[in-house]
Amino acid sequence: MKFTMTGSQWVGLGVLLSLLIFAVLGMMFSPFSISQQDLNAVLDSPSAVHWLGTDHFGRSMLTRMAHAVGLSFALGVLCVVTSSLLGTALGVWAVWGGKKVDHILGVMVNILLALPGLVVVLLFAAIVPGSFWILYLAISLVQWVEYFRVVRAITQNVIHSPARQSSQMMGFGHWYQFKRHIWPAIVPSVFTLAAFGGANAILTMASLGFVYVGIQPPLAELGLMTVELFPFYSDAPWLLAQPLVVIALMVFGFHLLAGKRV
Amino acid sequence: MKAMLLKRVLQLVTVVWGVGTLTFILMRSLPGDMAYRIAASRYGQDNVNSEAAALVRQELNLDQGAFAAYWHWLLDLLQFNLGHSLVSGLPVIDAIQHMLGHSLLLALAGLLVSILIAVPVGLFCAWRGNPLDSIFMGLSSMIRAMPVFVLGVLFILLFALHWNWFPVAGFGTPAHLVLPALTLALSLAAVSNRVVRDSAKHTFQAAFYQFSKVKGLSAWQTFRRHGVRNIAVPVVAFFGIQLVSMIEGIVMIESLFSWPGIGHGLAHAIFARDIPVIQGAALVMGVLFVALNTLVDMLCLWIDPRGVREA
Amino acid sequence: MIVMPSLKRIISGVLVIGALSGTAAFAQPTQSNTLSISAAFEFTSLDPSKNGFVYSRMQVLETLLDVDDSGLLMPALAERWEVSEDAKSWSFHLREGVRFHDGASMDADSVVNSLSLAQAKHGALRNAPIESIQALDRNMVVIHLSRPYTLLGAVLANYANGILSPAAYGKDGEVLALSATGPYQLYQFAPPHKLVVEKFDGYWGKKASIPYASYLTGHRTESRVLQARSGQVDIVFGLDPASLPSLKRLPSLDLYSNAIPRTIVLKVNSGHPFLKEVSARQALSLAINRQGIANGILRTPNAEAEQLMPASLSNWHLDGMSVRRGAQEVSAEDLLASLGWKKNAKGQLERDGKRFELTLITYADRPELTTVATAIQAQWQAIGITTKVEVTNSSAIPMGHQDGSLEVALIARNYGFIADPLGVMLSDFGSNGGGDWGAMNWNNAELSQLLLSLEHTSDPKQYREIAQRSAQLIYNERPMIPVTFYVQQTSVNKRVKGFRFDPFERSFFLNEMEFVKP
Amino acid sequence: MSVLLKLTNVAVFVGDTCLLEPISLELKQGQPLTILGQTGSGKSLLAQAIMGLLPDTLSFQGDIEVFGKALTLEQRQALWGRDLVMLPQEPWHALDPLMKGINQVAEVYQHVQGKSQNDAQASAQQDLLDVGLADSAHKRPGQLSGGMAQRLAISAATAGGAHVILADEPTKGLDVSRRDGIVRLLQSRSIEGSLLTITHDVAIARQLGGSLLVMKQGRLVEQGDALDVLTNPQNHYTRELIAAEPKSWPDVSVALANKTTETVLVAENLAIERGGRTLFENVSFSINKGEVVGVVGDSGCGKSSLGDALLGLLPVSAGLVTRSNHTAKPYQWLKLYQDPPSAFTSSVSLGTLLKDLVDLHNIAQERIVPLMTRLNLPESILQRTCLDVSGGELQRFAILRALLLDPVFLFADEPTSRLDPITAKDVTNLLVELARETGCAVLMVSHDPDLVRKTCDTVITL
Repeated sequence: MKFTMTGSQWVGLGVLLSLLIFAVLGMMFSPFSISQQDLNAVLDSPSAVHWLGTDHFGRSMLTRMAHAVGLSFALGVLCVVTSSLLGTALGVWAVWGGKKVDHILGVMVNILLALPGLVVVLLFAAIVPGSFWILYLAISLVQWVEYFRVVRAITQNVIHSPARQSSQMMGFGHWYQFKRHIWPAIVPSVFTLAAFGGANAILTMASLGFVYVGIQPPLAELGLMTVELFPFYSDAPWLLAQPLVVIALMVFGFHLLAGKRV
Repeated sequence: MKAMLLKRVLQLVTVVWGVGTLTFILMRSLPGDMAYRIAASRYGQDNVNSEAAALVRQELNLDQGAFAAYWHWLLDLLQFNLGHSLVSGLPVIDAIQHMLGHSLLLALAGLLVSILIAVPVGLFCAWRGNPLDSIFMGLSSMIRAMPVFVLGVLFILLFALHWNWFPVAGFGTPAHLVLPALTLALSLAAVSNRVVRDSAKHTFQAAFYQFSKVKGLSAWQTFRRHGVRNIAVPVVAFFGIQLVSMIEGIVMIESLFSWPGIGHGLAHAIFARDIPVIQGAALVMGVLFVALNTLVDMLCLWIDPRGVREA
Repeated sequence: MIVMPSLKRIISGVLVIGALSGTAAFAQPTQSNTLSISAAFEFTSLDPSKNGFVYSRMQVLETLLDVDDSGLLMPALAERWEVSEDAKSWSFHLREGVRFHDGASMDADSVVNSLSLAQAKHGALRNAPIESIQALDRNMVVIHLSRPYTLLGAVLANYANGILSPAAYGKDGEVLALSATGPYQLYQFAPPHKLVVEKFDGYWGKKASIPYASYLTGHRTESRVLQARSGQVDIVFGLDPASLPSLKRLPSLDLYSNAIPRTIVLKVNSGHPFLKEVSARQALSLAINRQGIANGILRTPNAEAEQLMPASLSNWHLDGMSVRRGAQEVSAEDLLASLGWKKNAKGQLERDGKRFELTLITYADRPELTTVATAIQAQWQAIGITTKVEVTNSSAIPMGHQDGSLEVALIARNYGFIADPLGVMLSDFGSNGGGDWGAMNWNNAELSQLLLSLEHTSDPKQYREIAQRSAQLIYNERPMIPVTFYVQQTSVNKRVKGFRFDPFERSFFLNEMEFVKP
Repeated sequence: MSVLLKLTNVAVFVGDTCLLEPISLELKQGQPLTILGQTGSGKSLLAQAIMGLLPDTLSFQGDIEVFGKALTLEQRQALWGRDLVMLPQEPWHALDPLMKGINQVAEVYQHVQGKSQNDAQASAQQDLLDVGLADSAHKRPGQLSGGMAQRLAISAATAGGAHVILADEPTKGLDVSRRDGIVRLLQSRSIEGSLLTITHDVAIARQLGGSLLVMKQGRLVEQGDALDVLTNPQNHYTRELIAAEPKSWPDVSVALANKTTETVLVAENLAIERGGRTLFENVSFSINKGEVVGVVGDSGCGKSSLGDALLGLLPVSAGLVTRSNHTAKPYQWLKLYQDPPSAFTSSVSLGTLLKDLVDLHNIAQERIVPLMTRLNLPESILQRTCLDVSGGELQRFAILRALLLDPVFLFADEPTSRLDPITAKDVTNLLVELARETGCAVLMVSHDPDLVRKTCDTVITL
C-alpha cells in the first residue's frame, strides 16, 4: 500500500522533524546541563553564550528547551506506539473473538469512556507524582480506547466485506486476512489517530505540569516551564514565549501530519 | 428509543460500579498513609504531625481492611449515600452539589458561547468559501494547537490585566464567569466551527440540496427547509463527542481561574486523599457523562429519526 | 436622674437608626463595601481546631490571651491573669460585657466549655499538663496544672483554643456555627474557597469601619499575583517573590515585606549513613549559597539564615553569627574528603562504592520551597552530591519521620505557631531523637534537658540563658540546616488605609483598616 | 410544434480537455428526445449544462435557447421548478433524507406555487395518490424502495408546474418490472411539454420513442428517429449497444439431454429469514455438475441470500442443503460478487493476490497464462491494483482466481449488473462457457429475466 502525503502533511512532518533535530542537537552538544544554575545571570536575554537566554535560576534555556522537547517527543511517541498497538490488537480481537470477548471489552471501554481522560490521568498521576512512566501508562490507558473503537468499527465492516469473505472462502488464514484486508483498511485511521494521539499526549503532559502533577523539577517539561516562567511575563516575555510557542508548534505539527480532523 | 434508554441505564450501572471500583483501587494504591494526608488537609501544614494522623486514623476507622472498606462503600452506594468528606466532615453530596452547580454553569455558558461562535462562523465559511474559509481554518488550527490553559493565560493578560475589563479569578458575580466561559468556548469553537463548516459544505453540495433548488425553492427556503436539519445532525453528534474535551477543559480552566467547580474539587480531593469526595466527584462525572450522552443521543434521534447514533 | 433614661433612650434610638440605615446601606457585600483578601490556604471546616487560623486572622475568633509583635502575651478576652506561686494554677479574669455573635454574653462557663472541647481535639492544649479547667465564678476561670508549664499562656493564645458560644457546639462537640467574639462575624461560608465576614456591632473593642471582608482561597500563586495587579483583590498574602519587581512598578499597590518567625530549613535524617557525622551535615550546610538564594530566588536580601530563629525571637537568636564566618573556615569539599568521600569520573562523590545520593522531599503548598529545593539541588550537585527532589504533600514529612524513610526534607517551619517558640522547640528537639518537623534520629540529652527545664523557668534572664545555649547546641550539631528566614510578601491596594502586618499571623487587623475616600 | 430547447454547439471542458464535444440539438413540444450511451460518455454533463448546474471546475461553451430565447445561467436558474426541471440519477440522494415524503412535494406547492399550507398538503396528497404512494406519504426516503423514491422525486420535481423535464438515468438501479412504470409516469408528466432523457438502456430508448442521439465518449455518433435508429442502426457502436441487450443475446443454454446427472448439491424445502421477515419458503432444487442454474426475482426477494445459504455463509431457517460431492475441498465452493472492486483488496496489486493464491494452494504456474489468454486478460493487469482496472477486467480476474481452484460450485451473484452492457455480455458468456468446460456447477443470480433465460439451463423464480 502506498502512503501518499499531502502538502500540509509534509509541512507538519517538517515542523516535527525540525523540533526533533533541535532537541537531539541541543541535548548532545549543549555545554550546559538542565540543572546547572548561575544565580548571577538570571533572566538573561538571548546572547552568544545562551542562545535562548537564561531562566530565573540562570539555567540555559536552550538546553532546557531541548530536553523538554525531547521529553515531550519521547512521551508522545511511547504513548502512541503503546496505545495504537493495544487498541488495534484489542479492536480486531473484539470483532474476531466472538460476542463474549466483544462484550467484555465493551464494558471495559464504557467504564473508561465514562471518565474524561484527563481525570483518569490525574488519578494515576496522584499515585506516583512526577513519574514519567506513570504518565505514560495513564495516557496510554486512556488513548487506546479511541483506537479500539475506530479499529473495531472498521474491522467489523471489513469482516463482512466481500473481499475478506472471498479470501476466507479461498482458504486463506487469519493472518493473511489481517495483513491483506484489515490492516490496509485501518492503517489510515490509525495513522490519523496516532498523530492526534501524539498531540494529545503532549498536551496532557503540559496540562499536568501546569497543575503541578506532572514531571517535577529540575527536569525540564513544557507545562512546568510555563508555570515557572509565568511570573516573569512582563520582565522576560521571551522566556515565557518559548515553551508556549513550542507546545503550539508541536501540537500544530501533529495536527497537520494527521491530515484530517477526527 | 426504549431499547436505547435501557442500554443507557445498563451502561449507567456498569459505569457507577466501574468508576467507583476503579477510583477505589487507585486511591488505595496511592502512596503514603491516608491518615497523614487527611490530617494535613484538616489541620493545615503547620499543624500536621503524627499525633494528628493518629487521631484521624482512630476517628475514621482507617485501619479497616481494603475489602471491608470497599464493601461498606458499596452498601452505602446502594442507599445513595456518598458518605462524608474525610477532610471537612461535611456530607459529600453537599460538597458535590455546590461544585457541580458551578461547573454546570461554566459548562453551559461555555457551550452556549461556543455555539454562538461556531455556527455562524462555520456556516459563513461554508457559504462564502475562500479566502474567509482559509483565514478561519488557520485561526482554528492555531487555537487548537494551544493548550486550554495557554488560551486562558492569554485572556487574563489581555482582558484582565491590560484592559482590566474582567476579574482575573474567583467567582460570585457574572463578570467572573466571562473569561473562563470565553476560554472554554473558544477552545470548543475552534473545533466545532470546522465541523459546522464541513457539515454545511457537505449539505450544500448534496444532491438533495441541489434538487430542492431545481424544484424551484429559493436559496433561503432551501437552507431553512433542507439545510438546517441536515447540517445539525453531525454537528449535534459532534457536541456529544466534544463533551470529553469540554470536561477536560473545565478541569484546567477551573484551576486557572480558581473556579470552585467539580474538576477543581476533584483535583484537590486527590491531593487530600479525600476518598469519599473523589469517588463522589468521579461518580457524578461518570453519571453526568452518560446522562449527557443520552441527551445528545435523544437530540440526534429527534433531529434524525432514521437511526440511533453509535455510542 | 430623669434625664438618664431619656438620654439613654435617645442614644439607643440614634444607634438603632444608625444601625438600620447602616444595614440598609450595606445590606449586600459589594466591591465598594467589601475588603477582599486572597491567600493560599483553604478552609474546610468551622472548627477552630482545624481551620481556626482563618477565623482568627479574619477576626471572627478570639482567644483568652493575645500576643504582641514581639511575642509577649497581652490581655484579650481575659482582662488579666495570674500565676500561682507554685506555677501550677493560672487564674484568668474575663473581660466584662463581651458578647458572642449570637447575642449570648460570654461568661466563665462558656470559656470552660470551649477550652474543654478544644482539649479533647487535636492541638497544643491536648499536650499541656492540665489537671482541670474550672469556672470559679461568672468572670473567673482557673486552670490547674500537674506541673509548672510556662507555655500555657502562649498555648491559650493559639487559634485552636478560641472561645465560642456554648450554642455553637453540637452534642459531640462539633462546631455548628461560628459564634465567637471578634469584631467580625461570619456572613457567608463557602468552603473551601470563599468566606465573607460582616462587621459585628456588638464588639467589645475597637469596632470595624469596613462593613464586609471576604477571604478568597487563591490556589495558584500566579492567579493571586494577577488578582493583585488587576486590583480585583485588595490585599494579597503570600506573593511569589518572582513577581515582586513587576508589582513594585504599579502605582496602585503598596508592597510589604515582613519577616515572620518562619524559617526555611532542611530537616536532616541524622541516622542516615551519609549524614550521621556532624561534619557531613556541616558540609551540606556549607555548600548552600544562602545569599544567592535570598537575593536571586527569593528576592529578599539579608534573609539568609545560619540559625533557626530570626532576630525577632531574640531569646533564641544567636547574635553575631555572620553568614560568612562558616564559609571561610573550611570548604564543604574538604569536610567530605575527610569523611572518605572521593569524586568519581563523573564528578560524583563515592565512598566504599556507594554514591552520595539523597532524596530531598518538599511540598507544593508554599511555592518558594520548590524553587529553593531546585537551587539547593544544583548547589549540592556542584560538590558532587546527587539529589533527587520530590515534591509531595506536607504530610509526607511527619510520615517520613515516623517510618524513617525521610532523608532530607525542605520545610518552612513556623516557630511562632505558638507564640513562645519553646512549644515548637520542645516538639522538634524535646525528646526521642527529634520530632515530626524537627530533628530526626538525633539524640542530645543536654538539649532535651535544657528544653524541659525551660517549661518551668519563669525568670526571663535565666530563660534567655538556657535558650541561647540550646540554640548554640543546635547550631553546632546541625540536626536541622537553616537556609533562609521567611519574609512574607504582601500587596495592599492603595484604596485601603491602616494595613498592619502581624508577624505571628494571628490577625489581619481588619478592624483597624479603612477605605480611602475616593 | 414549438422548439422548447435548442442547443447550438454546446461543449464542456475541464481545463483544456474536452469532455463533451460540441453538440447541437432541439427539443420540441410533444416529441421526447433520448440520449443513449454508456457510462462516461458525457451525457450527464449535457443535462447539467442545460440546467446550469455544472460544477465550478468545468467550463462550458455554446448557446442554449429556452423557449426561443438565449438565456444566461441566472435566467435559466430562475426557470427552475416552474418551467424547467431535472430529475436526478439517484432518487435516494436527491430526496432530503430527514423529511417525510409528502412534505417534500407539499413544500413545492407552498413555496413555488404559493399555495397555503393546507392546500399544498392536499395537492401533495393527491399527487402521491396518483403515483401510488398514498400509503407511504409519511415515510422518509430511506424507508422507500428505489422505484417508490423515483416516483416521489418525479412528483416533487413536477409539482412546481414545469413541463420541460430532463431525466438523467431515471431507471438506474431499478428492477426491470419497475422500469416501465417510471417511464410511463415521465411520459405522462411531460405531455404538455417535452422530455429529454439520458440513459444507457436501449429498452428505455425504444419505449420512449421520439428522436434519439447515440453518444460515445463525449461524441455524437448517430442521431435520428428512435425507431429508425434502433431497428436499423448505421453505426458500429450503436449496433454493439443493441446487441448487448440480453434480449438480443444468442441462447447459450444447453438442452436437457446433454446434461450429466452427477449431482453437486441438493436443496430441500429451504426457507430463509432476515430481520424477522421470511424471504422465501419451501424452495427445493438440485444442481448437477456443469449445470448453470439461474435465479431471478425482484430486489429484496432473497435471491442473493439463497446463494449465500448454499455456500453456508448465511444460516437457513428451515430446510436442508446437502453437498453431494464429498471429495471437494471447502475452497472449491466459491462465489463471484456483484461489485467486483469490493471483492478485492486494493492494498496490493492483482499480481500479488494471484501469487498469494498460487503459493497457498501450490497451483501450477503454467496453468495461469493460457487461462488469462482465454479470459482476455492482459499480462499488464497484474501490476495494477483493483482500483486501476475496469470492472469487466476485474470480474474476469475474479473468474480466473476462482477457476484456478477447480471449483465444483460457483455462486455468481449478479456478476455483471454493474458492468456496461457490452462488457456484461462478454463476461457472462465467458463464465458460462468455462463453467461448462470445467464441469463446475453455477448458480447465477440476476434481476434480468432475459439474461437468465438466455444463459441458464434451469431457472428458479423467487
